[in-house]
Amino acid sequence: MTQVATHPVTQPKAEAIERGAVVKTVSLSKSIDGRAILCDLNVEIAAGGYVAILGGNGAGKSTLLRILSTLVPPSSGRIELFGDTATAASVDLRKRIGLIGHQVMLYRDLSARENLEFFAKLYGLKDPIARASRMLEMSGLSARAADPVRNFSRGMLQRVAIARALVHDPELLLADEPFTGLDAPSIASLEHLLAHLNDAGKTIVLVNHDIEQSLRLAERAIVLRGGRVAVDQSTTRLYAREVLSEVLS
Amino acid sequence: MCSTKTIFTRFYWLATFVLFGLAIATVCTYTPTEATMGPIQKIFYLHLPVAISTFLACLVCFIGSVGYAMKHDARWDRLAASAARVAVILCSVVLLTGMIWGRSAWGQWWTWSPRLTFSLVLWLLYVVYLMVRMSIESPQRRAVISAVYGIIAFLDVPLVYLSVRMLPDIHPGSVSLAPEMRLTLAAWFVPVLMLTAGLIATRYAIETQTDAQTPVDEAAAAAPGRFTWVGEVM
Amino acid sequence: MTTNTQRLGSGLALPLASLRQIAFLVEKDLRIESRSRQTLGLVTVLGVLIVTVLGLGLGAQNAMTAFSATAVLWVAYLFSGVLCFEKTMAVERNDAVLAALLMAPIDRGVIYLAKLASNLVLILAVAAIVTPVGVLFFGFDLTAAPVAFAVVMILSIVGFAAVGTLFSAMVSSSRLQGGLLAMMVFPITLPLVLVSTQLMLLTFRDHVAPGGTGLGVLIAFDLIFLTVSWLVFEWVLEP
Amino acid sequence: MSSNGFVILAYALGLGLLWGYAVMLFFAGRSIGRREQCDGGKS
Repeated sequence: MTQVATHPVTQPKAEAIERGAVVKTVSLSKSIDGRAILCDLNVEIAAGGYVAILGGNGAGKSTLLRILSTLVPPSSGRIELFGDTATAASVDLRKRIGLIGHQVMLYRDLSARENLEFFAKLYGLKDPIARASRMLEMSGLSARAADPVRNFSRGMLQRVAIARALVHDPELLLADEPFTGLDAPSIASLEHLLAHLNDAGKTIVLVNHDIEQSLRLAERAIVLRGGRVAVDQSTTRLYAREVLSEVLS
Repeated sequence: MCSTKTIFTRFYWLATFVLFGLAIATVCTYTPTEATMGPIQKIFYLHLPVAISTFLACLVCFIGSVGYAMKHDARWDRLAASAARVAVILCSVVLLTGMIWGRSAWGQWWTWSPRLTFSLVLWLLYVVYLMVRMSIESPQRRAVISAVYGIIAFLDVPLVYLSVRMLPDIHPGSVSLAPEMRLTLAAWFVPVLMLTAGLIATRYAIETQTDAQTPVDEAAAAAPGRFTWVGEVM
Repeated sequence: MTTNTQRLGSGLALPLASLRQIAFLVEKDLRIESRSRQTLGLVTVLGVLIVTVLGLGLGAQNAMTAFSATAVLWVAYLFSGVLCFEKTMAVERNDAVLAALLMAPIDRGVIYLAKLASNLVLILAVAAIVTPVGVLFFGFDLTAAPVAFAVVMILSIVGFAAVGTLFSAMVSSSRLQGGLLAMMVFPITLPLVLVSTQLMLLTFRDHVAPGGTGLGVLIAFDLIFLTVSWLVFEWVLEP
Repeated sequence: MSSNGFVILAYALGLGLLWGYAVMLFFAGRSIGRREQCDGGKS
């Protein structure tokens, strides 16, 4: 059981923390086809935080993430992003959210550059072309920027997907099982990238099924069971075995 | 333990049945045969009330669809579904009686006359509504798609009516009705409308019961746990 | 159902930004289409195939009357159109990009208008190929009133695309594939087929320019279903 | 077939379909009702 290294609080991260709560759910519930998935959740995530959401399959962690991204409306209760209530209509709130999933959400027939330029333009950035090429350099993909994305390996696809999620420099990054299907080196580089982004002041909400990894990466862990919060603690005092028992019982 | 509700329903159905008997009696004995078209015109007393009821059932389906669109409450969706089923049954009767009338009056079972074509298209629209409902599993998704289709289908009905009138029409204009005929028509309208309302209400009650009893299917509900935002495409 | 209705209240002036966004989205769709060249190729071949089969079926020896010409062309447009709608929406579904698109700060009505524009471009391209083929193969003499034919056909295709785009979003965002989209779209678009064939009959046989209730039905169809689809699209797209 | 025959056929078919559906719903309702009672004890 590796113990979690303490998190150095970098300067930009400290600034972020002053901004107060980024994500807040107020008695949030969600039922799909009559089955209650989330029941009366009151969760608050401060800016600059690095939170892992854990739970068994069907415990509602992905559903919670989708609701936080404003793509799926809650059945009852509401969510507050960056301080004001978020609904599917709050377009400018969505501008400040980046989204990664185990599906890369890229157009396979377009090249990496075209994908990034498209999303940059969609986000209404001032200089989409320059921004796209800078993101390509940062993720080390300039060499293959012109090839259609369908020929990329899973690791490279995920890198382009992350570049897409960060093209508009969001403050809140939602990652739903981003490590699925990645090989070891890609997992390591993604872990490093997420830690780097968190140090740069971005709030990260990571949905993950790998408890060990989540406790190592995140500062705080929220375990969902039966749609309710079973555990909500900082990871420094949590041990994988405890969390495992919570998740499985 | 006969609650007042069951008493009322029993009385309602009995009254409908009796009124139907009465209407059949009037059409057999009391109504005079129409001069120009002869006895075949007597189908009119069933054809018209059922046609109007079909339109009303489609209207109820539209109201249910709009209700669900606004309120997202499963009750509206059940109302729309019940009304659509009844509309299809009624429309089948309209088609049948129309075809029989056509066969007797002009010798062929089917003519692309405006009235017959309109009933056929209406029938198709709402049969497709039922097919759409049958081919979607998740109740929530099914309700959304049925509501949208219900709205679009009903908005299409006036357009169908207008476009169908451009077809060459050999159907005679509406013939003037003698007072006795109007009385028979009224005698038929009441029971048919009561039957329509009764059918929709009964179907609605059955759907409410079946929904209440279906144990929530764990597997289907767990599916959205995975990150498939494009609906249940996986 | 919320945002679009409020905006409808505040007038339909599409701000310039939305037009630019529509341009990006349509450019993306057409680029993907040109890259894979699948949809256009497949759909056009289907169109030509249908015209040929129906043409032969209806007896190619005697020259086609304008009435049956419109009917043959309509069947070709309907089937290739449905395939086209299904494919353009499948692009978002196969690459699971719909979520990223919905996350972008653009209004969902814009996504609908962009998809509609892409579908229109594709289906008009198919029509531009299939119609001359029909004219060539069976001597449809559209020369009598080509403008009237074009106007009526374009109006009808716009209405057809409006409904087709909405239904393809509903069908694509759920498991049901195959003929359901066609089954949903055809009865709804019957007024278009009816009116356009009748108008063509009037124009070519009786030399009466299309007008009156016929044209009114086409325009009413387009307006009603463009508005309703635009309002409802946001709710339907929700995964 | 005489036109009176057609009239009778039309009424028979029409009413048959309508009341047939009503009877079908009646039995469907009752069977659900009974299932309700028999598993009512369990829940």
